[in-house]
Amino acid sequence: MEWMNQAALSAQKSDAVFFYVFGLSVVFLIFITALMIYFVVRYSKKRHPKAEQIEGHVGLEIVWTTVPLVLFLSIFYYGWTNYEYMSQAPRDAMVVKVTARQWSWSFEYPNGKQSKVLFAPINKPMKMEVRSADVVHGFFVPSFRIKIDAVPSRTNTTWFQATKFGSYDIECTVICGVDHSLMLSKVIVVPEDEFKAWYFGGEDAPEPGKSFRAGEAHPGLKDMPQGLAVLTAKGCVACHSVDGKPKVGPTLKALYGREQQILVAGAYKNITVDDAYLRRSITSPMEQVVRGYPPAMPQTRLTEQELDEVVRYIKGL
Amino acid sequence: MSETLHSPETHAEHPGYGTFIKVWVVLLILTGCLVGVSHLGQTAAVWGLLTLTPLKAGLVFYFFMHLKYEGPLFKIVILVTLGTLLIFFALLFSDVAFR
Amino acid sequence: MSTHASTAQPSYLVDTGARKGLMAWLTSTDHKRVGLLYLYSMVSFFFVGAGIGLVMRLVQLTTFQKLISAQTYNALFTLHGVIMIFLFVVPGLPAVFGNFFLPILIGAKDVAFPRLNLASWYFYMAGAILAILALFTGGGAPDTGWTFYAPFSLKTGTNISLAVFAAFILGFSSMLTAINFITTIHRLRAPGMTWFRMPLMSWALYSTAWIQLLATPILAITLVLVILERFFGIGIFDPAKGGDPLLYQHLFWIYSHPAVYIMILPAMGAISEIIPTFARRTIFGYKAIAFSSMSIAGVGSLVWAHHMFTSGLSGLALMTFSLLTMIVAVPSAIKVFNWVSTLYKGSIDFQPPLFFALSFIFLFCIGGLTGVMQGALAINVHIHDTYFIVGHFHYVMFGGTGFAFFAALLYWFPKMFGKMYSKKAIYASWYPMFIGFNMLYFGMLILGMMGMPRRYYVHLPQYHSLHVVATVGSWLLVLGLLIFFGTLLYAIFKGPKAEDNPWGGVTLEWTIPSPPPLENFEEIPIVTHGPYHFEPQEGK
Amino acid sequence: MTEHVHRDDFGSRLGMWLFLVTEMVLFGGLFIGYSYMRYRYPAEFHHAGGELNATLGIINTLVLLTSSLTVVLAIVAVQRSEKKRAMALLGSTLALGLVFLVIKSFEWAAKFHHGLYPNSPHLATLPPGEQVFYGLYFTMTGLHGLHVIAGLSLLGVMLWWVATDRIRQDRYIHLENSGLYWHLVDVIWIFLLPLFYLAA
Ligand code: HEA
Ligand code: HEA
Ligand code: HEC
Ligand code: CUA
Ligand SMILES: [Cu+2]
Repeated sequence: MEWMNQAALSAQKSDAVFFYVFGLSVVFLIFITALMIYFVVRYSKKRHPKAEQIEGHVGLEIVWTTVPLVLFLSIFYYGWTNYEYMSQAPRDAMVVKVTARQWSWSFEYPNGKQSKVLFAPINKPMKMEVRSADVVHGFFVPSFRIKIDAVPSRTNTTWFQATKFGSYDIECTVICGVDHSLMLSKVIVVPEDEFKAWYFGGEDAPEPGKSFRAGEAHPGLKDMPQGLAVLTAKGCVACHSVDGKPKVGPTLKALYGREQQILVAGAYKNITVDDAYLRRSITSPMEQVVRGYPPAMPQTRLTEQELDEVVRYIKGL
Repeated sequence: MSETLHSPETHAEHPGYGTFIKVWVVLLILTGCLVGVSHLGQTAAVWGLLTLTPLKAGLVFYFFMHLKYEGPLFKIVILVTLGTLLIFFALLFSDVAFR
Repeated sequence: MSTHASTAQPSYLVDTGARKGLMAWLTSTDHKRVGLLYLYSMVSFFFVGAGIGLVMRLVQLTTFQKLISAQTYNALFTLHGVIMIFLFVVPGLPAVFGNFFLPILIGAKDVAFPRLNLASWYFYMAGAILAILALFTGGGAPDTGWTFYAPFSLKTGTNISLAVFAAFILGFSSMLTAINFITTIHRLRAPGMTWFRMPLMSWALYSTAWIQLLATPILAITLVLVILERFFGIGIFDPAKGGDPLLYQHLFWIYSHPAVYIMILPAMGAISEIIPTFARRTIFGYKAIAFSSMSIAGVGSLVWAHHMFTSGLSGLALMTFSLLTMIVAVPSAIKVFNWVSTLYKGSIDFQPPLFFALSFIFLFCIGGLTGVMQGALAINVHIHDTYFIVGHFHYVMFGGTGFAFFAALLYWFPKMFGKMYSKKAIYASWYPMFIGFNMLYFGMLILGMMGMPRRYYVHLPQYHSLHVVATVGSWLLVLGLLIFFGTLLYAIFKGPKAEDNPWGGVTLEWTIPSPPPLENFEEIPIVTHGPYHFEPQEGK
Repeated sequence: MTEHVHRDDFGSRLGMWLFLVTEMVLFGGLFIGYSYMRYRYPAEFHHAGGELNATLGIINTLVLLTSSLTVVLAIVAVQRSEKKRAMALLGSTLALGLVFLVIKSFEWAAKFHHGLYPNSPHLATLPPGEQVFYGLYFTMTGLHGLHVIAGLSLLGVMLWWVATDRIRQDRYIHLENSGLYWHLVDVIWIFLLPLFYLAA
């Protein structure tokens, strides 16, 4: 099963501790439960009509204080040392800047290259410097067993060394607003030369790992109409459909030219959707809010060119 | 139990006006020292803060709030409270001061 | 038992004062009536919270098309958490069974400050009403989770301020109860009732009260800061102004971790009452249990940052808090072993309260052991903020406190209402409840290991099958709970009259009539021996 | 409640002390927050502390200390059945408490006048550490001020009760408890003085 994948060194470290504690737990749980059932049956009123009044036993108290204590301390120690390994990145790790914002991830590599999914060469240490642009988020890769919070105004780090090719989920684990559960991305683990080809390649070097990504959330931005590609890449489609389905935000289909009510500075106003309106609702979304929708749209920076493309695309829908 | 049996209302002799006025004078003097020390530079100010302020608070607790004339229970209550706060503080600083 | 045939005083359920009916209840300072006021309000809120839990399960039944919006879902789990924590498990056993039985257990006529006691119920209700108002006013229902993490709680447009203020008021109610209990235990024990002759429930309540006293004000000030921050922008938690979100997390958990022991200690106390009664023998290791309550209270205040292992704490803090977390598990283990040993060589009368008490031990062990897993750093980085945590805390809070609440209710029901319920129906309710419970929450534990984050409106397809199992489990659970509460409700109105001592217990509450008279004791008893003193020759 | 009109003054004091425990922890939380922030921004705290009017802070300290004295003396007076004197002493406590509030409000007004108040445009231009300093300053002195008002109301009632003989030689627990509250308010100020006014 995909989720049992130990796709990085850290996963092995974490799971080792887990199985240790799990084993102990099963033993104790079975022991306690079996003892309870045995006593209830063996010393039932019928079988054992007269109770013996036993006040306690100092020896036993000492045993069941020290034995769990020692076991708990061993759990602590094992957990701590393995964690030390999981949190200290090796010196030669490649440093990737991870930025979390409502509700998307972006990754920036040492040479300034950026991406929306994280590309990682296999068997190479990668260090994540995790930051947040707004509220607290959590950077989580289940298959690697690593997680670190993105806290505004500070930088937290974690690292991994992937051991298996593939594409693994990145999830946001700290509640960060309405689309917390859509704040997903992927880690794509690829052969080193494929990664290098992309990393050192120019603007239009092909993204590595195409083979893993078939059927995923953003299949080939390149094949889309330009406007749609921007909408997809910027995460707009998380809230806006282009086919008329209602989502968090209003659908963009047949939007242009529509008459609608908007809330501006506390009062409702009727307008017709035109170029200027579209631009304003994208660049400063809080200023005019469509009736019946929450003021939930985040501000996303688009270049002038991207904005043009989006508006053109919406017009054509 | 023991607390209810011998009634607490036998609470010794009540102190007179004099004691409290003396304590008040000491408090004023300590305030003066605190202000003086705070002009002697950063470290002196911090040390003044750390020693004189608890001392003043202690005097208020001990005399004005009659702790001197109470049984051990209230003293324990206060020590537990202050101890708890101190431990909160120490544990919090195990994070802040070593980041 | 028969010595009470000529009850001089009427039962506390009969109105004797000038006021009658509802008004007599709403103005009564009798600790037993206040206890029942709490019971009724609390169970109602539990139903509301549980209903929301069910809706959340329905949402998880599908992968995308939903019956409610994402915003609503976020509001639902926030509300569910706030109701369950602040209105159900935190006041839970102390406010209901503590109020009702603490004075009786130690041989007193009432708590030390009866009027304050009634006032604390009014604070409780005021807090509850404000919390509900918060849903419909301002920007709408809060959507931050019950943890109100800054800076999201500062930025979101929803009505956080009022919700947080409600929690503040509820904290106030909780502190008043604590002041009352500590004073009662210090001042009002019957003659001869020394500290080590107190029933263990009183010890549990005593240690709980100390946590409430020392931790709740921290929550209060934290919430005040959030309100000030939202209204005036004082900037202490807001990174844009130099504040620190981690300070918020620290302050929040300085209260909220100890709060989990506020939830569980009285539950453990109730279990320590139930087991000896049905084993017909004295408890094993009385002092060990009493001291472990106190040490849970003490050490429990020192482990809060295990909720923040992935927030970016210092290495030293990570180590310290992980270590302390392991140490706080020891006293719980001591209790479990002593309870089990109390069954040894007893003469066990298997009755519904014991059944639920033993289920408590089983479920609490699962909850506790998963807690230990979370406390180990290397595991925590994987399962933090996943459904594993959700599974853990439902096991300890519902399987632990909840089941102990049910056990205590079954145990003391005949005394409180003077009526007996149908034991058969209660047994029947156990099966769906227990099986459903484990389907629901064990499923969550596995989901968490798979990497399913909590507070997710939609989940990825690989998590779907277990979500379906959990949802089906929740239906079984409802079925069990409906039978359970239906049986009790029926018994209140139509049940046969209960004996004064239906279980053969030996603590003081069983020496007085069911239901107890207004003043509890005709004459304050004089205590000459420990609480679980079963005569060698039973059956007198 | 038939025969149990027995009075438990010790119990009442215990209850009051337990309540004071909650107050101590409440402010304790703020003090912990203060130390946390001061540790992060030592220079800014030093600088911003210099902007406060230390003289007013010191005068207020003396005012509160004296008001504490008069309360405790009032209790002695009640114990000795010197009703007139007790009333005079309580009256001066009230007066001193009001003086404290008046001074405090002047101080706040001056800060507001300089554009220093939470969320003010001027404050936003200061370095983050100073914004936090003022945030804490207003929160802590404000909360303390609220406690002063509560204490004054309480003592006002006590004065009334002394006047009407509800508080007398053999029955003064309410006065004693209100006194405890007032002293705690004083103790908190004892800590606020060096933390804010003498921080520079
Ligand atoms: C009733 C409430 C309750 C109780 C009693 C506990 C008890 C414990 N909890 Fe739990 N916890 C919660 C309620 C509770 N918890 C809640 C609500 C949250 C989530 C809050 C949120 O984020 O929303 C949480 C979260 C939580 C976390 C944070 C997880 C995360 O977010 O990353 C951790 C981490 O250490 C933890 C640990 C523990 C431990 C070690 C105990 C221990 O006290 C358990 C001790 C008991 C036992 C260990 C079982 C009995 C012992 C034996 C049978 C002995 C033999 C065993 C061995 C030798 C192994 N809990
Ligand atoms: C004592 C505490 C307690 C209890 C008893 C419960 C009970 C339940 N909880 Fe609880 N839960 C919490 C405390 C509790 N919860 C907390 C603190 C959180 C964290 C919130 C946060 O993230 O901020 C949480 C989060 C939480 C989540 C995670 C949400 C998320 O992260 O996305 C889920 C998901 O399914 C859930 C489900 C349930 C269910 C199905 C029940 C069921 O067990 C309830 C079953 C019982 C019944 C259903 C009662 C029977 C009902 C009736 C007799 C009346 C019928 C009424 C109607 C149908 C309206 N809870
Ligand atoms: C978190 C969800 C979310 C995201 C992401 C989002 N929006 Fe929106 N959007 C909304 C909501 C909610 C509204 C309606 C309220 C309002 O007008 O502010 C809206 C309104 C709009 C409108 C006005 C629609 C109308 O009916 O008048 C446009 C145009 C728009 N968004 C474009 C975009 C673009 C372009 C992006 C990406 C750069 C984007 N949105 C990203 C939630 C979102
Ligand atoms: Cu970002 Cu949740
Ligand atoms: Cu905890």
